Amino acid sequence: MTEPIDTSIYSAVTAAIQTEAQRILAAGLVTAIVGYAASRRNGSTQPIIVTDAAAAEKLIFTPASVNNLALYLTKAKKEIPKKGKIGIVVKGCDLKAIVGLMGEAQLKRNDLYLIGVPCAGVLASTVQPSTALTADTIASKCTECDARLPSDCDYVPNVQLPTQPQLAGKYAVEIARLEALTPAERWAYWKEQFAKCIKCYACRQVCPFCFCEQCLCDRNKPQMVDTTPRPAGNTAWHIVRAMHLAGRCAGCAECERVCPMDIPLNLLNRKMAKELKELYDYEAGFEVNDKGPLTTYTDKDDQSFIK
Amino acid sequence: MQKYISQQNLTTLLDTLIKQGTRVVAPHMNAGVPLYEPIQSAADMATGQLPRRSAKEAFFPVCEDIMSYEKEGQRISLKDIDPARFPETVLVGVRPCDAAAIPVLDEVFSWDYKDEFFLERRKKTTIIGLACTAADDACFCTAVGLFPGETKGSDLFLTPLEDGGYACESYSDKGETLINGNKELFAEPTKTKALSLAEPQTEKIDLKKVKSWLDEHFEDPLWDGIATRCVGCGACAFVCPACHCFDIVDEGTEKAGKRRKSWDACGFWKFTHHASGHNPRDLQPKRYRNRIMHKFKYYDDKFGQTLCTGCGRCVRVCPVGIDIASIVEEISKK
Amino acid sequence: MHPEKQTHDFEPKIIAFVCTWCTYAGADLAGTSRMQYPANVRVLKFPCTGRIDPVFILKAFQQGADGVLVSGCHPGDCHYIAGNFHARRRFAAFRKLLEFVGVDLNRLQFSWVSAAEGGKWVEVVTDLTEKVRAMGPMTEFKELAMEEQWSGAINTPELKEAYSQI
Amino acid sequence: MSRIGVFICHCGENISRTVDVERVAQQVGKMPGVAFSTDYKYMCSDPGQNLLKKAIQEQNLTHVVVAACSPRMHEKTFRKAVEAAGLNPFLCEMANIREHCSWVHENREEATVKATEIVGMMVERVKKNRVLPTITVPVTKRSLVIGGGIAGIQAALDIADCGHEVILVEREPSIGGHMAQLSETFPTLDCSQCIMTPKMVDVANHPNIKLYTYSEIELVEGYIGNFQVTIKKRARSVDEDKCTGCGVCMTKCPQKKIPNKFDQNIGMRTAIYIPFPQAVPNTPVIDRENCTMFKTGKCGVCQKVCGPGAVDFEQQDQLIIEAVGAIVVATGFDLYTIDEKPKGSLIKGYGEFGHGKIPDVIDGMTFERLASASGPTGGKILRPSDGKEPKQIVFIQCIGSRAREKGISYCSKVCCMYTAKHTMLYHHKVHDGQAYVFFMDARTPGKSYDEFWRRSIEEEEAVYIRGMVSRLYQKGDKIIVRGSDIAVGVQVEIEADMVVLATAIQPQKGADTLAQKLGISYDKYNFYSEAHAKLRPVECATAGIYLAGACQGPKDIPETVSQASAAAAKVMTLFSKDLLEREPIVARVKESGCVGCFACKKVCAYGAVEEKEIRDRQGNLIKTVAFVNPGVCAGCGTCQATCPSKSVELDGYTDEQIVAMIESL
Repeated sequence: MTEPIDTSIYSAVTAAIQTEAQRILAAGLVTAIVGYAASRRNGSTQPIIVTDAAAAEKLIFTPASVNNLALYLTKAKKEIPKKGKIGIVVKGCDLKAIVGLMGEAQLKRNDLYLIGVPCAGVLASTVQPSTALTADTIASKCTECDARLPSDCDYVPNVQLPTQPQLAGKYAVEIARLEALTPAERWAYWKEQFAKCIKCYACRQVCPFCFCEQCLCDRNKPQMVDTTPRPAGNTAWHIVRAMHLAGRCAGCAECERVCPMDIPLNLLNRKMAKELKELYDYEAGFEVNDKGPLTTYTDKDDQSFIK
Repeated sequence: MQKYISQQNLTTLLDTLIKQGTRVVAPHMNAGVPLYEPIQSAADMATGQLPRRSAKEAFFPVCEDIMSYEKEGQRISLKDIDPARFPETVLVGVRPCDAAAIPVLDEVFSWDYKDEFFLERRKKTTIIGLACTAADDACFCTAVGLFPGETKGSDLFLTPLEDGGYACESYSDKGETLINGNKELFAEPTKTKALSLAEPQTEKIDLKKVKSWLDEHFEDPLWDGIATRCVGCGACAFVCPACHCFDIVDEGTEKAGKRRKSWDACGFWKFTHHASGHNPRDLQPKRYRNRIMHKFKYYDDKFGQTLCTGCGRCVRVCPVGIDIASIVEEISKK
Repeated sequence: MHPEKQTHDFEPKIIAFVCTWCTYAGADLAGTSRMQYPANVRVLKFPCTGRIDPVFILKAFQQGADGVLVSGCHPGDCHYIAGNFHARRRFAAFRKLLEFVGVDLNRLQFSWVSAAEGGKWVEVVTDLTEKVRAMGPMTEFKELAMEEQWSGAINTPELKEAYSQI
Repeated sequence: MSRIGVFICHCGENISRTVDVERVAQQVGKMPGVAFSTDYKYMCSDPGQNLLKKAIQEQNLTHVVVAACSPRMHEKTFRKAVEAAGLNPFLCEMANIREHCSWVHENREEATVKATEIVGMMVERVKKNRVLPTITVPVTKRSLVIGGGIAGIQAALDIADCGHEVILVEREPSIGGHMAQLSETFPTLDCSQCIMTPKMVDVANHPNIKLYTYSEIELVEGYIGNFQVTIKKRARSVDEDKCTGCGVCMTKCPQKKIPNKFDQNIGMRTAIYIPFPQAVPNTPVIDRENCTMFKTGKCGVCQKVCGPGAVDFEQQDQLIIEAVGAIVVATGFDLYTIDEKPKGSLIKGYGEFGHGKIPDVIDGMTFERLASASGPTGGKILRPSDGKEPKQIVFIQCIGSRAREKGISYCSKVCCMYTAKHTMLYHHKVHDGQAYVFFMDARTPGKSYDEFWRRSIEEEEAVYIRGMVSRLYQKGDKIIVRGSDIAVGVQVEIEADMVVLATAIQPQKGADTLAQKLGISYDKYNFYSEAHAKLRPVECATAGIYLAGACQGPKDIPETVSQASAAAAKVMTLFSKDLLEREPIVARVKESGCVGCFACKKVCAYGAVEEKEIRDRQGNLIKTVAFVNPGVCAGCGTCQATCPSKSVELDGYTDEQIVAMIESL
């Protein structure tokens, strides 16, 4: 199935972003805008921080605009001066992360100017950036997207989202497949995946929720997780990572996209999201929650697993 | 020495080596990812794609033990790893950009301190290079002075021919030994045409000019411009055939454990973090600057070589699309 | 006076993380009541189950535990008002994660044992020990600890011996 | 490098019978860091402790592990001994090889191996122990007492007599509470007001007591030793400083038909009123809901007749902030209202008994007012419906109490005794009347209680019927009461003139709201929870807050007074030192790592986590981090398990200590 996906609105979106960016920068409404710009490789984009209205024309939106730029708003990115209001180009999935960050006291809505993008989907990390968007080349997260149109933004280009072909949810299918296996088979699967890990920490570094100044895994008193890229330490790292994101992860799948070893990291996050939805009816969304599912409780919570 | 080896005989050669107990490392698919890995049969070799990690790990492993300790009572006993145990290895199907990096690494690992872990593996490994017939737009070997048929670093170099066989040329004693030990598998060179090599993707860059600009521009607005978006992961360094920084950590318990050496990357904030808490490279632009400086200036200063072979892996894996080829090109035009 | 040790092929290592107010006290009660249970369990005392980080469970398995027990106050009995409620959610999530990566949850037991339930402590510890004994050793993490990336691996006789001991 | 001393106790034979203690000592002696290892018959004995102290000094020990019984038994003992030898007490740990080993295993080999591992685990742990200085918190030696009933009054007087200032806050216009409403008290039948009012006067005159009546708690901030309490003093509309208490305003007030809550609404009062003649303070209050002036803007009679000009229609509610070091909660009880089910309440009504529908079905407190010499009937027992003297009276016990199907499972404790008292009072006042009591059990533990109860049957001729009433209805001017006498096994029907229901005791309305302001816990009925049912019955789990009286559970007067004095004693213990010492097992934030996500704050049940701004020398905000107030932190460590970057750490249970233990195994 190579059903094409209509991304014709992206040129109008690009034009609208440029116009709006120019306007708000010129009017001094924002000090900088984080967006996407073209880069050398054919069809590729890269994050850009625009501070000058004249440079607003560099901003684009294409199926290769894969990054979750929310990362650049967090404390983890000390290099970006967080002075004044900052504009940011966000897809629905990115916006969920921003909303999550607000719930964790990392961002304030008033410090942001949100330029929402009506999104028909972006490319998978496994294909060249110049590839056309189809049901095959689309990122897995986009097959399960419920947030194509971000809400409560300061600006959203006025374009009509094209109707999408029905796509099978890739994570749901894969999670179901793994759940049907025996524990030993699942262990074997993950062992093979985690063995590839080289601890480059790209997964951590791009995660908007990994905003800790010092990661638990970078501390050595005590050494909670072995730092060396050996199967044991790799497995521990990925378990700890998934647990720390449980109830926080907004589903942008950046961890999985950037993994140079193609480890399906977002599967772990999706699995946890699925469980937390079933247990506590919690889902990442567009509404700021004061407390996440693992920082609150009720006296009626499930305890069927406790003797 | 120039020879010809058919596809069939190459397979026989590798299988024979494996049977004899030589470790054969070749591009191989692992859970969907091409990696240089030991193969159990020549049929497992998959040369179609550039392996995701470079061939450096055959000499400079992702992680290796260098010592172990045990505490009993008030005594601590230490045990060294014996490099004599490293196996004889044939590294086959190595891309020119990967093979060319190995002699570059020789310089640093045999400089004032002789790294026995690297050198012992180097001594026991024969590298069979393979000319490159497929490139993508991340590739830039031609920009740094190499080309898809580059033989630097290879003990034996294979050029694929139209008949499926290979033109084969040895560039070292190790290469000759391999041919001589398996004479029946090698034939005299043929007139068969070679497959066309990969298209160059980039113009050659004047690396001297780049270096001289770097000599003068430790402080420059360029660094902030490039690297504010760098996220500080180690992906670029880890997939690089030439990056060779490592970390040493002790892992284990109070009673027993191991001292391990593993890859490190200058992009990590912890890389230059002092015990005092001070960090001379406190922000990402300073760290990224080090990456460029090390590759195109410091290494050149010390060893007269450039620490980049243009394999393009860092371009492909960078989460935020940082493209070293464009940066170096931009510097060369300054 | 000293009964013979029952011989088993395999003696599992059980690590228990318990809160000081309920389960630790319950285990004390089992002691003062001279109840008997298998000697496989090692108890780590915490102020509250709320203090127990999932990483500790992971660490215990990595350290060679064949079974892990986490036990605290019954809901509503928490000395610290709600620590066990937070723990309940945290572990409900964590066990799902472990299950997904292939850990057999039969090796991980959670329980509420009050200071008055010396008998329940004995029952929980005995059951887990017997269950894990029947399952055999937890080899997954131990094997993992021996594994190397291929490039760093050396097949030494010591390593072979270590493997055979798992 | 640590020099650890390990002391293995035989505990007589309790440990050594199953554990080879000498072998353990020998094995442990080989562990890295152990400098000294020995075994001894009784480590907790004086010679044992001296052995420990001597070894610390002679061997220059840096840490100590005592392998003996449960730390719950002797941790304090050994930490004290270690401190006496000059080490920080928190550098001593106990390895529990008795309750967790020698007593639960019979096989000597197994037990010895296990004991060695337990000790080894504690050896690794103790290496990571840090010197923990005792936490000291300054104490404001003033206390707040919430509730001016007998419990609050007693606690306030005891504390004030000890020389400390007390802020006494009462919601009603007068102190006195329920005890002031009672006629006589069991088991001595002395007049409640006669013993109560002198205490009320003592409160009014006490130089150390600051009384706020008609006031409520608005906000409580701070922690033990350092609370800031905001009190809302509702507008009385009468200036307390000017009013002389002459009462002219009340006699002239045209609104005279307002049901008086103090008299259970069977007596009437004026709109400007004091609830009862002996009220303290003797300053009237204007009930603004019923005052003509407030309703229509026309009247003002009281203002006109007031000589000193104390009436002030313009008076506003006032917010007053008081700093106190301790709080006694004595908010008392309320009676179960049987005819309605309050919204959100788990308690069902008792509509079948006609309370609120049949006028002559009353509750026990109403009976008290009828029997009271100063009550609305002048002490005569007269039915509310027609003022006739009831000749047949039925008392029904356990209305609400012990009725699981109605949502209350507890016993209200006082009803058996006050019903017995009611039958006596009735018999004394209506000589030809007959009292019947339906009861389930008679619960009369207490000094002279059972004798009192028997007297009601044997001398005062009350007829006790064991059984519950099944049906009750009005027939003419009689109330037909049907029930079963399960002792005899017959159906009983009584034509009663009046029925008195011994309704259950419940916490005051709004007890839960107050608990939330105070940060104390309460049970499903809203009774406040004590820190420990047996050993800390007057303390809340929240440090610095104490409980007195029926707010914690049903109680009679002597018990309430005892608990109030006990709470006062706790307050005085706290006030006996200038600095409060707390066990240093509290969480600390490592500010360098904290990113201010405040997950810790979200999970802290004590409100111990605050936000703290970090600024550079120029005053620019660098970041906002978490700060744990050591005075409030209870030491559960939930924050640390929740903190993603482990930037908050519970002293005494650090990750390093715990990981060291796991890794030792």
